[in-house]
Amino acid sequence: MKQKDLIAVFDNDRDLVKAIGTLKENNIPVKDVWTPFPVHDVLKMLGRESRLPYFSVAAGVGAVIVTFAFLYYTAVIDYPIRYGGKPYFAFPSFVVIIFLLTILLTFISTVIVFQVRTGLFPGKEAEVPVTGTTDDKFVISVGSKEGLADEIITEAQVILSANGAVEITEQER
Amino acid sequence: MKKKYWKSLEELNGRQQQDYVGDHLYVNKNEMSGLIEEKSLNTSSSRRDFLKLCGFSIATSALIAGCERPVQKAIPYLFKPEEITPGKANYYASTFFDGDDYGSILVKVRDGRPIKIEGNDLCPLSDGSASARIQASVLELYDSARFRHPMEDGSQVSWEYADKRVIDGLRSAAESGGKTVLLTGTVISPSTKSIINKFLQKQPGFQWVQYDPLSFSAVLEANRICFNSRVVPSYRFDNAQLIVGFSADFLGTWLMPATFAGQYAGGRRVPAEDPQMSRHIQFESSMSITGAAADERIQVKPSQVKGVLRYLYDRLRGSMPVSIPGFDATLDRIAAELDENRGRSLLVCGINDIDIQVLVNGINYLLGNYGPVIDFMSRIGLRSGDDAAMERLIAEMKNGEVSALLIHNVNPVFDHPDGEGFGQGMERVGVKISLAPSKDETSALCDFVCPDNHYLESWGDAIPVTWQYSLQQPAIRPLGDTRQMQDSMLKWLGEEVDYYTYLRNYWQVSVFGLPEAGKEFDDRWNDCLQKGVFITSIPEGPQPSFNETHLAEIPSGSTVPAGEGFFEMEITQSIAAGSGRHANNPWLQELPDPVSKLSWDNFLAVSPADAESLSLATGDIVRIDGDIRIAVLVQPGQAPGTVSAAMGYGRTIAGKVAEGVGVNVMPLAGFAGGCTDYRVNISTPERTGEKHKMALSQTHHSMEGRAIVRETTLGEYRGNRSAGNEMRQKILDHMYTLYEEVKFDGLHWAMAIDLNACTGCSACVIACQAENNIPVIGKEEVYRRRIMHWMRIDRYYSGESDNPTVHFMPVMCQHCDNAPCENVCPVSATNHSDEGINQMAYVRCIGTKYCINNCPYKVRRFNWFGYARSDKYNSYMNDETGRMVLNPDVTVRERGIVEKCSFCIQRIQEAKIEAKNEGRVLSDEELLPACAQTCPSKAIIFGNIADKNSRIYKAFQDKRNYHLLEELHTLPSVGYLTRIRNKQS
Amino acid sequence: MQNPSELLRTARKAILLSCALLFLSINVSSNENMSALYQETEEAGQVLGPPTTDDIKRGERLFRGLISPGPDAASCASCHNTGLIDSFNWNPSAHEIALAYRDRSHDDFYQVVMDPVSAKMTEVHDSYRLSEEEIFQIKAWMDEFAEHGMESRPVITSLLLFILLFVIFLGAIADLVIFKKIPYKLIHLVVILVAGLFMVKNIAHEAIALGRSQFYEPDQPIKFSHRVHALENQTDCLYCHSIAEYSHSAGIPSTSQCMNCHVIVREGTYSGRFEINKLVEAYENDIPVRWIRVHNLPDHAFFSHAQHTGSAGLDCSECHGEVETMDRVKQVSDLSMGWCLDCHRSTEVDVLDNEFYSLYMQLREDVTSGRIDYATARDTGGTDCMKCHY
Amino acid sequence: MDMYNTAVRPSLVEGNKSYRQVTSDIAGPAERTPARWWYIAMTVATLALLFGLWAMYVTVVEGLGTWGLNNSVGWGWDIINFVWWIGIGHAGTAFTIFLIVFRAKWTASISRAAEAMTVFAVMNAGLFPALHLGRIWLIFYIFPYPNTRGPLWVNFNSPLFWDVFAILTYLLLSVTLWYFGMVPDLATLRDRATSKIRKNIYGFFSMGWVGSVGNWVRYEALAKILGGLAAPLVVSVHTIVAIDFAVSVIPGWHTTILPPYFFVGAIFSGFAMVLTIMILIRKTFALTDFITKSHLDSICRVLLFGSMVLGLAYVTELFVAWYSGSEYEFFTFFKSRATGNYSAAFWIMIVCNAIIPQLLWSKKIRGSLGAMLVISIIINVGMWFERFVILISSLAQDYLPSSWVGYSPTIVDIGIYAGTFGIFACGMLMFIRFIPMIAISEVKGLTNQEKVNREDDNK
Repeated sequence: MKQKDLIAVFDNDRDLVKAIGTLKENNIPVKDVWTPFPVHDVLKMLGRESRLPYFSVAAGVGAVIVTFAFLYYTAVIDYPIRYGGKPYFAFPSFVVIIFLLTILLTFISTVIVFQVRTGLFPGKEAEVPVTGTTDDKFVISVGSKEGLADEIITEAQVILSANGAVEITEQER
Repeated sequence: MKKKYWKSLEELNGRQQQDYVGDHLYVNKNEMSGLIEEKSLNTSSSRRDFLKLCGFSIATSALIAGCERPVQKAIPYLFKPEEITPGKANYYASTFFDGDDYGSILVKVRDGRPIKIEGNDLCPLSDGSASARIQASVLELYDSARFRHPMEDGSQVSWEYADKRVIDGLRSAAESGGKTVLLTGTVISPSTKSIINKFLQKQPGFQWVQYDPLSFSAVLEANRICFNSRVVPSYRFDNAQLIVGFSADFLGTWLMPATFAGQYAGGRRVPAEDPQMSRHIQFESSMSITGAAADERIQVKPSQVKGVLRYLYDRLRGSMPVSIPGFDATLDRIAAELDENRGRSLLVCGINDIDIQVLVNGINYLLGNYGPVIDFMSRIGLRSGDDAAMERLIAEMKNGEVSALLIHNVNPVFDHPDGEGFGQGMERVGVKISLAPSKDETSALCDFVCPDNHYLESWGDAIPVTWQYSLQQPAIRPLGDTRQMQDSMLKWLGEEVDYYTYLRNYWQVSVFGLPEAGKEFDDRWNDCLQKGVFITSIPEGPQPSFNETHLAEIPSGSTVPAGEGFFEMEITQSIAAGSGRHANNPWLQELPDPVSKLSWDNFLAVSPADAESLSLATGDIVRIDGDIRIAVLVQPGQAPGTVSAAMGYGRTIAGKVAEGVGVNVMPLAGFAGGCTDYRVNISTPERTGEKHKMALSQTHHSMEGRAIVRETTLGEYRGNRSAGNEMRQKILDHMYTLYEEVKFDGLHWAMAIDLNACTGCSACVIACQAENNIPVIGKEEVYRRRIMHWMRIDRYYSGESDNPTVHFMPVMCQHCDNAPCENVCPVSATNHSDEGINQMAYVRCIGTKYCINNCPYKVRRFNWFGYARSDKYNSYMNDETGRMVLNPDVTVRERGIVEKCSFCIQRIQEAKIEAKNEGRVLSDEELLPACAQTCPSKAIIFGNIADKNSRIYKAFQDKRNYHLLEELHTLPSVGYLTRIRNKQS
Repeated sequence: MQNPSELLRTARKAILLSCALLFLSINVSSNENMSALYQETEEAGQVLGPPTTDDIKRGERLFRGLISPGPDAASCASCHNTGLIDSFNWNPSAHEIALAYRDRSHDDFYQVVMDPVSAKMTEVHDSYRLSEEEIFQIKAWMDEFAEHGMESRPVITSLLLFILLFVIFLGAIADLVIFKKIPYKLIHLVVILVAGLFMVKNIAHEAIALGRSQFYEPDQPIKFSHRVHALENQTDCLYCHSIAEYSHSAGIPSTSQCMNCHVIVREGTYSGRFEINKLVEAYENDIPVRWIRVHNLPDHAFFSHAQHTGSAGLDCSECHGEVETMDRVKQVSDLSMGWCLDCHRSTEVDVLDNEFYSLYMQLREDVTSGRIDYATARDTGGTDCMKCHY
Repeated sequence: MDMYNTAVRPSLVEGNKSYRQVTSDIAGPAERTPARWWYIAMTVATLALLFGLWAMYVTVVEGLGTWGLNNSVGWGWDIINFVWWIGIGHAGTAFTIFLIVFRAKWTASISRAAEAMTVFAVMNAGLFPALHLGRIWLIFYIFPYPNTRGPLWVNFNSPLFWDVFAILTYLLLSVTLWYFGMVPDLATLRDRATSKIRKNIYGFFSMGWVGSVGNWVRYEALAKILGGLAAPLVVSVHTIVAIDFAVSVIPGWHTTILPPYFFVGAIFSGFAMVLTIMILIRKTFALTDFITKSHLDSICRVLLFGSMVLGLAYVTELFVAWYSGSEYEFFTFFKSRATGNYSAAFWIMIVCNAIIPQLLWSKKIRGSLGAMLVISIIINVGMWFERFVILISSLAQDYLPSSWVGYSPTIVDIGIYAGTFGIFACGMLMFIRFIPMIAISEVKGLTNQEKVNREDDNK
């Protein structure tokens, strides 16, 4: 087993999609794919799905509860003040703030979780196998944790070049 | 709070001196007030600035040496005077008399500084009230235009030197055989009169002339002719069922307006059980607040008055009157009404014309009003000036017959019609000595100025009416090196006593009639000092008989001059300015005239019809006779063919506030028949094409059909107690609420304003300003509609524009229980207290102005600039001495925050603390906001509405009561009682 | 805008002062004051000539105890501090003495040092063996010291620290984004976090403390000790602060009131005559004593002592702490609005017995029926803005 | 897939470009030294900004008295401009929502610039509520933070408090949307950068983006969530601004129609501003292939719709004022606005907002850049007057005629308004200078789509 990945560069997404399709048919593991724009077929093929929305919902529910509790504590329990003949617990007024603060807290926490999960933060170095993935290069890396057998690598090379890869390199890990 | 009537400061004189360290002419504030609790005077400004800056650049300044705070020093008294408790106010009874107005007053002294004037409720003439001018007089104590020391030709001299020179001057005047003339305003002080008499005896060729810029010569003269008694009788407006006024603004400016307003309101208050009220008809050419209050206002030209009076006289006498075109039917009706009210009617006339006053006397005599309504037994001491004597004096001066002239309390160069002539005459006078307390046009022409004290620094006495003596005591030591006039006179007489001793002796002998000074005298004297007044029995006796000879000679018929191209002009007085002697008082300058709503100016009132034909608009500058350029204000109610302008403006030497404000119209006035004539004919005003900025605080005059001021007639009210106020029930029936209305336990403050009693006199506005440290912002800012008064008098016109009905409505914060302003303040700076007050925490306010927008009554005021500190504004607050008038119990608001009426919360808290500490119920009577306290007509009722026995609760139950803009469901705590006019329908 | 300029002025003053000090220490004889002093001493008929630089130097050494003033005798400076100190010192500071004796003759000074009147001073000064010349030298130094004032300690302001941290903070960010000289991002992160947190903490802390002065304990112009008066001599608070019961203000007693007792009491237990002499002097010369206010409520808060000592029945110590144990009065409470409100929310108000509350019918019923245990100030409007702000 | 290429809609990106061409076309302006007109424009904008800074300095140092406000009119140009700017801001977010939530692909090439516009407009808008405070140095009182004052919180009933949070949330969310939308493109610029400093700066802000599957998956999810949150927010923001007026008691403000009417007005004015800017960008940068006539046509159709809704709202307001029977409402709408002191402003509003945009029915006008530019500017003038009418006419003449006043702005008012234009212009100029003004990755996705479609057609 060689600890190396196969890096293939394509210059359009159709070839990329076809190549991935063929690789998958041949049970060759695709480690990662880099594209200049989201190619939805690729995402679908690789079966990657984000759980971010679930987190957002949970955060939203939490924000509603926290905001309401805060409002109730400050306006009714801690320092009740009478405004314009309204009762201390003036629920209609609370609704607006709960709405706004829910959005605020939800989106901030979602962004933070996004950054933590993707590991994207300002100042992070970009780690790309091949430059140009943000321009017009579509890149596949074939490989797995344990490494790939030589014959699989050869097979992958064949598939990749057959599907229009413009450049194939091996990369030691 | 219960007022404490303090004994005098008399014993203080010796001791207090030591509190005033140093030889400052103006006492160092720190020493003077023993500033243990100095709230808003001095330390506040630096401290607030400091906090603001820290807040503003918090990151940096917080770190600078841990944001070092300024060290505050507390300087206790070296010797604490027993009377002064730091942090607590004392009240001293005293007397106000400036030559024009009289008032028995209480002086509120806090930490040794007089800070407010209130009416003395023990005086029947004041009954606790004080007019706007009296309220404002406290500010003049701290006026920086006051003389601080004696002067010779404008440079400082010592008293010893001045005394010596004056005595020499008087001696040489006597030796030269020329006259020595003492020119004063009316003197009502018996002790001063006795000093003057001594002068008369001692100085050969001595002559005393009393001169009134607001002359009553014609009344005095007419009474001499008719009754052989040259006095002003007292008037009882409360005894009159029918009052007919002829150009007499007796609620605003005529004789004793505050007293008359109280009497008048007494007759105008309508009891619900038995609806009765007096009826008031006013004939006038220019619109006054008296005309506004009248049930019927009839426009006459000044020249028509004589004919109208003659018509009435003839009609009442049963002889055939000479017809006055356009008036006959009305006059017949009024004559019939007068006939019905014999013995309980009153005619008064403000025109300074002997014939007219004789006619008025004749009618009153015919109607039998002398006795019940007009009383010659109790005489009013005010306005005893003699126009003819003044005229003679000018002639004598011009002839060089006068060798010495002493001038006290008058400013004829400014306010006499022939002021210029008087000035020229002065040039020929040997020695001219002014006793003016502050600079004016006349003192500027004098050789010596021996400045008088402010009245709050002086001793004195007065007999305003025959049966009332009143004492005046100092509430503070003289701020400058000044000496009161009587002391100067005594000195020049060569008397050894000071005036205080003289006064005591005088009272002992002449007032109390005691042979010697002893315990009895001391007790009575102290009692008098505490009460401020000493009331003898009201004299009774027969009224003098009437002499008809002169009256018979007065020709009948109208005396309207024929011809075109001229206007009849009347020189009037404004409530704020009066004769102009208080012109350097910024409170008064900024007080909007209740009718025109103009501050900081006088104007030429032109009727709408004339304005249209001459194509004049408000703000146009016109040229009138005497090359006077004056701004026009189109005044609904001004009789067509007439114009009017107020005197007292256009001071040239008076101080920074007054100079350049308005135009002096007195040079237009004439002299006719032995009296100053305030009526003149002028040629048609000529447009100059220039515009003048008019500092109006109200520019829309119609109620637009909205039920703002509700009115009904007496007849309708008799049939239906909610007449005029029917919509209230409808509104109440339609009220739905999402939230239950809040119930207030214990205290719920509320106010009711009886629109029937309110005359629009604006005393409340100044009282509020004095109590609550309201800034003066100057003409430009008022012009920009930013006037700061917490209380304003709204004025609306209804009916036809030529002679409209005028409605006054005092509006201040309504303290709504469902206040729109409270809801919208994001930072909780304004919210509702447990006592039903719409409270405003200035410190918390960040100035979003949202509350201002959302207030339907627009009673909130914003500090657009730092009025209290910037030199740009003509405010007393940025004047070193002017600041001393500030009430330490009220925060001075800084720039950028909102303020408004607080129901005088500082008074409420003070009264509550006192009641709590004494463990008793807070009674309805002991607590009044400044406005209610001073209201001459007692139109403002204040109290605790949670207490079912309170007066305010009863007022709110009255069917006349309504709330402003009630349909908005703001639930105001201020109610208004529907106005009732006694109209004949 | 005021503050930075003030800071600048202070800094400039400090620099000028230190320059002047340096200059003076080099060349004292050129000082005009010195020649004035020379004349004075000469007039007093002293054999001793004008002080030389050496005299002054020796005077200082004597004062500071570098030259022993006598066997077993403590140095002057051990009792009379020459610098600003935080703690309370009964003895007058060197500067105070210097000012007091600047205009007085050498003989007076000799008299007071070597033959003091007050008991406490006699006890300490007894062991001094100082020649007349040495006293002259000490006075010479003190006269000079009077001009300069107390030695100030070096002030490390948090401002400098703040600026330094801010610069580091900016530098870290700049390097992280632009220059990338430091390879390890962890360093950036730690620096930014630590500096940032410190700055935020500092700002927040200072902002909260703004306008507050808890634990403020200034030196007063006269070392008046509440411990001596209120505890040891059992004087009632209201004897001096007599208006506290019926005025907003508690009142600082007038000088004449102090003299009620001090007309007789002329020597203090701890302070000797020095402090009481200040009072007497102020009294005789009609100069009010400029006390330093310790408890400063902001101007926008209105507080009535009458209300709190009256119907509320509070004891002075509930707000002012145990003043009777303080030699120098210290502000114990922070006097924040929260502090006021805490009390207003919890303190019982006697609504049943005080007739004032008879109008509060609902509240009275609540208390009598047991719906609430007791009424608090909050129930009678004690948390309303207008209770204190108007 | 056909939905992108229907008969009515021409292709979204023209010119049959390769990916590299797309990249260099769009990234080009951010990499080149700007043209002379850019410097001129920047100078003008900076001058306006300086004028604004002077006016702000005067306001803060001397006081709000330097504005034209008075005892009755507590809000003037400040809040007019606030509402105006925040209305303009709405378009950017609306475009993003169309793109992300409704998957309206045609907005892809516009949304970036529109979002930038949003950010600068909302920043400008936020400036006014801060500046209109009497004591701006105490602005922190508005936040409910624990304090030593009791603690004293804030008034949660106040619409102004809601407003603060609405604007703050909106500003944060739109900046986040804009920035995160930019990240892949910043990475593109980073990878194309030649100088080290440029590379480092773009590198810092591109957050190490590489375009891997993990990146894209979560990125798309985040975009959907943010877009989803922005959708109700954008509706609520102008609703709350409207509530500022609607919950008050002032006639002309106190109407329930205000929130929807304000929201539509906001979208309307925002789209008009987008139209103005797109026409200018298209012209100056020759981006005709990306911002096609069909884009502009679509915006015009939205404007037409908005104009009609607004016209309806105006009529409804008048109707309700009459039908309610409230004399105050009647006065405000008929005697103050339609015929009285403020009739000029009222009719400008009607003509600019409800009548002139009807010209867009004409296909010819929708095809003329000049005509569209003029109309789009007229609309924003009209929208400014709409706010003027609402604010001033209601405040200057409300319940008690005694407090009726006039209102006119001062040089300081004008200066601040000019200053916000300066900020906006500077911001937009910096934006087109340093940031790709069209979302490159989105457009690449579209070109790809186009190619697929074309090839499918060819088969």
